[in-house]
Amino acid sequence: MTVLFGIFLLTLLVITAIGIVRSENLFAAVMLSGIFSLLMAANFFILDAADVALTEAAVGAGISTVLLLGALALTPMQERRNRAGRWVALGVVTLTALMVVYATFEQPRLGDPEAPVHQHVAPWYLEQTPALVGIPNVVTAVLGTFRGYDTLGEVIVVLTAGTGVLFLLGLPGAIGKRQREDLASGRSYLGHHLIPQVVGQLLIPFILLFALYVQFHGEYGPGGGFQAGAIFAAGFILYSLIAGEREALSIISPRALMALMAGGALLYGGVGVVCLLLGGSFLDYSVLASDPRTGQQWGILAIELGVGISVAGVLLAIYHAFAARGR
Amino acid sequence: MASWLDALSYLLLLGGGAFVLIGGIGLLRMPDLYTRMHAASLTDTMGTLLVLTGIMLQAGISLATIKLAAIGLFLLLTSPTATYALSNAALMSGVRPNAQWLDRRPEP
Amino acid sequence: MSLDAHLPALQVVVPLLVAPLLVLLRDAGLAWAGAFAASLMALVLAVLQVAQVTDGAVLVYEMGGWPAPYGIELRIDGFNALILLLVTGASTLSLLGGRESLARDIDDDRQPLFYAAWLISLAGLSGIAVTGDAFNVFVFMEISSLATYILIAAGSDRRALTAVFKYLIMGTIGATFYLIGVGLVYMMTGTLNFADMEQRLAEVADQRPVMVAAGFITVGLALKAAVFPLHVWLPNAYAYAPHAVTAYIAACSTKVALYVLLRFDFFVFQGNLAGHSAQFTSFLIPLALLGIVVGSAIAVVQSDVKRILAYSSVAQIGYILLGASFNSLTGLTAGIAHMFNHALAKGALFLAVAAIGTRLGRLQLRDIAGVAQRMPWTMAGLALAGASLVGVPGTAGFISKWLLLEASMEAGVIGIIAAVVVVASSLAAAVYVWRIVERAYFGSPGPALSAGTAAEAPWPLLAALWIAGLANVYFGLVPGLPLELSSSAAAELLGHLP
Amino acid sequence: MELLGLFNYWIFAVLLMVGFYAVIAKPNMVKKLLGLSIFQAAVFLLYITMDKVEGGTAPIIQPGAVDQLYSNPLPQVLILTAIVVGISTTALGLAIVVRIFEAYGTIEEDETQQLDIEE
Amino acid sequence: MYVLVSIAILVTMVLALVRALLGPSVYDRVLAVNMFGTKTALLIAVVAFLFGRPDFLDLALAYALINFIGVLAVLQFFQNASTQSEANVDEALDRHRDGR
Repeated sequence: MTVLFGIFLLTLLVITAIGIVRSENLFAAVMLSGIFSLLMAANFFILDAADVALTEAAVGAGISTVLLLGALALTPMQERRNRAGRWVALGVVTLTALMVVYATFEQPRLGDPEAPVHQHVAPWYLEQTPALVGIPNVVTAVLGTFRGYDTLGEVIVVLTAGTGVLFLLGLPGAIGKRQREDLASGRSYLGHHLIPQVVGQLLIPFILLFALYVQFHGEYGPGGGFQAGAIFAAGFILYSLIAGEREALSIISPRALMALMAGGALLYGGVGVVCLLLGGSFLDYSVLASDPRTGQQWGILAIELGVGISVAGVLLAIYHAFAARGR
Repeated sequence: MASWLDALSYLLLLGGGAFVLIGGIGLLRMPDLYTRMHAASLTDTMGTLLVLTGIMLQAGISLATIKLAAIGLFLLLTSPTATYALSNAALMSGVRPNAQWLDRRPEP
Repeated sequence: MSLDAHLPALQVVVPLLVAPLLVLLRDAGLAWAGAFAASLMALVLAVLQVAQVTDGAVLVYEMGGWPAPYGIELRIDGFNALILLLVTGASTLSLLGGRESLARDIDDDRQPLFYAAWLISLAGLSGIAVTGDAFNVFVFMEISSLATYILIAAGSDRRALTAVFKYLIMGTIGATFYLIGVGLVYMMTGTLNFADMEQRLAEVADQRPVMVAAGFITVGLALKAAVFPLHVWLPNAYAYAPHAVTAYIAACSTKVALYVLLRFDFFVFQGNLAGHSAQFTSFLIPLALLGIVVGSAIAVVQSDVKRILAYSSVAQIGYILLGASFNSLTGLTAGIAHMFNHALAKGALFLAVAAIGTRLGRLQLRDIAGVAQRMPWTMAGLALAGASLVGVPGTAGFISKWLLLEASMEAGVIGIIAAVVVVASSLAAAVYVWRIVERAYFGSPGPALSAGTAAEAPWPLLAALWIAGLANVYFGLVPGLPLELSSSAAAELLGHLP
Repeated sequence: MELLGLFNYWIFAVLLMVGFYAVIAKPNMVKKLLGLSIFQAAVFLLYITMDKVEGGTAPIIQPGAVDQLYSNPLPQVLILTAIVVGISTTALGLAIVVRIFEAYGTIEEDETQQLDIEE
Repeated sequence: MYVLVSIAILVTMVLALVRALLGPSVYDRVLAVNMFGTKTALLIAVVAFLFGRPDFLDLALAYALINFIGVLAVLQFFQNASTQSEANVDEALDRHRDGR
């Protein structure tokens, strides 16, 4: 049954992707990419990757569509028709795809428990996590401690993106010549409408609450710092959509956003350095408490918090950089 | 007791599925934006409500039910809002309802 | 554990954690100082590690205390240490020399962000160099790439933006190809650790997914390394980046991608895929040769100094690849030594260009006519580094080119063609370097120069230039260290052949 | 049914093709970025396909469940990281596109090249 | 029974996708995306029970909460963009007329 669902959803995915590429109206393409993300999340869910699905949901619904729209508001919306060089491109692309298809015939089938992927490292994680780390969500365990160094890298990638967008576009009140006061004051388009206002303001506390739940429930269920940070940012994006840029930037000032960006990464790195000073390796949380398992749990909690803070700060800062550019 | 609950939940699920499907067909087949919006809002409210209630009856009293209720509540809040904002924006930007049959009515 | 044992981790962690601090700063000067201090410290750490691995020792560090392959392992041998030295050295010298020109090109309030991005790219490149985990390479590759995009986009010309967009697209394609390759290898082996992969791959060797993975990884990394014909992003990116940034990335960023390419191909694939070494050779030698020929030829006819040197880089990447594709000890030693020597020469050249750019603001050949009268020290440094690029005896460039010729001679018919190409392209290098030098020394000063107030470059820039320039001479006369490291690296790589 | 087990990989190939085509054939920069994200999404699908185990469930250990099969946590972790990298790249790319539009007045790559040549 | 409902939802998703592809106006696409979002949330809720892992309802909850931010963002940015430049308004109207 699930296989059939999967095949159905994947086929829709391909149709959507072709639709994105073919549509000459960029706005329509962005809308279709929203659908693409929804389908992707549904597929991840069917393939038993709940954490990844939640990430895709948080990023796709809350962040990436909004960023694309923000950029589109600053650039032309219609793609110019151009057919030069499409046969060459089609050739290169077909070659690549044929190479991949050629490889597939000796690949393990979907869901094959004998596949090499399920033999070597993965069972060790599944078996040892309860004993070594003691949290139910193995994904969080691998993410937080076994491959915690990768996750530190992930936070730095996010921080770099934030740094880059602020460097390129500026952020009124912090980077660039514009001040917060230069932003068009007052109500935005949506601000003139009572129903979105009321419903939005009603929802924001729930979104933030849900973000906190995802943040701290990540050890027991799907979730974790990144997802929580993205949902948190989505909540504040909703606020600035209904209340206006300037008002939103006076709730969390631009400088505070930058402090969040850097602070999360520093918290993460700081935990690593503390481990190092206490005599373990970098990011070896087991030295944080007398019982290694408790130490691991504390460490994961702390670094997930760092991830959440940094991601929320960066995504919000990026959003404001785009949104404030147009006003 | 369990059997009639089951029966009720199946009925709700079936009804929900039907509403969802009918709304979907409406979204595709209706002649203009506003009628399509009407069809879509049907799936978003009635369909959602029925399906979620159907599942809730299956889940019994548990954390899942609370979550389902929350999902239902939020969906019921957000999708009409979105539809409202959308239709308002469409009307503002000059999209007129395609009400040809209205024009054909005799003048009062 | 003593702090000594943590060196591999600190190498990455120091710049990685200073960078967020810089984001918080408001003062441009302070940000520069912080970046410079962190970079200098990274250089010191690299030197300490070089000292530990010269005798063939391997430093291993388990991140988080988890043993490989379950955790991520850092491994440092001669090859990594050489790359580390190169990356940190290039960063430190470019920061030292670039302060003034960067301060002029970039608004004050943006400079902290810029220097943060600089340190992040340094951390990213060092991170690639120290890790022993295939996926970790991807993460740090993206860190360094994203940060490098920011650095290039800081160029004052609007063409920097289109150049960086092209780089972003091609770089991301490269990284994604790499990710596909790693995914396929992981699918067949169940592990991500290089050493572990090598062992487990033996069981599934010669299956199609592994072969396709080898293809994807090679192409992806070749894109990142700007191997001909995938170099199209490079010339504009180098030409329109801020001068100090050009000096930095030209010296090290493509080399790090080449390093991963060699490490992956030799460690993971060579021993396990039948005929892979032959394919590697037959695939890469033509590309390397074409790259050398085309790069040199285009460099000769360019009229912008930075573009001349950028196309020359395309040719030099060809040299490195050529050495590696001979699959022999001499060849690999030559290739790896050339990574180091070319970084020295190109870094020094771009520092000299930075000096001229800082004073003149324009870098067309006609603009620099007669500039040697105003900036004698700068031009002397440029000429010295240029000599090393050409391969004049007594400079570092000569050593690796000589080794390369030796390796070609060992390689039979194809080697003779290669030798001819290398010699011809060295002549071409002599031509384009001479065009710059001749114009600067003997050209009559144009109106811009005579009217302007061009004077000798600021002293930190001169100092950086001359440190790099003299290093060219030092390692040309006493080539012990780089040769020792590169021959141990070559032996290590070849040791993984069947 | 045997071949059906490969369907996911083929979809991966097709998505790869579609995204890659948009990246190299379309001159519009926003379209290129959209193509790039399809291209990356295809790779996510490849990894997540690997992690599925027949009869398994998401790797969150259920108390009391004995002999429960779990899907592989490692590819999920890798893809979490890769998704983050993807959105970061897209955001940075969009910022560059906005700046390009401000500097050139167009976001079609061939037109910017034309403007560069004329300069 | 869950299967039946999920099939109904899947079919509806196809219909919404077709609407999103056809357009013709911007608003039709937004409408289709919004509906697609709610249907995804619903599908995930149903499938979570089909799999017997009701703790994954979090995912549906996430969609229920943040899906409509996208729609509001469309209106916000699009409406702002159209007040800024007349061309965009004309463009949208033209497209709509063409679609008729």
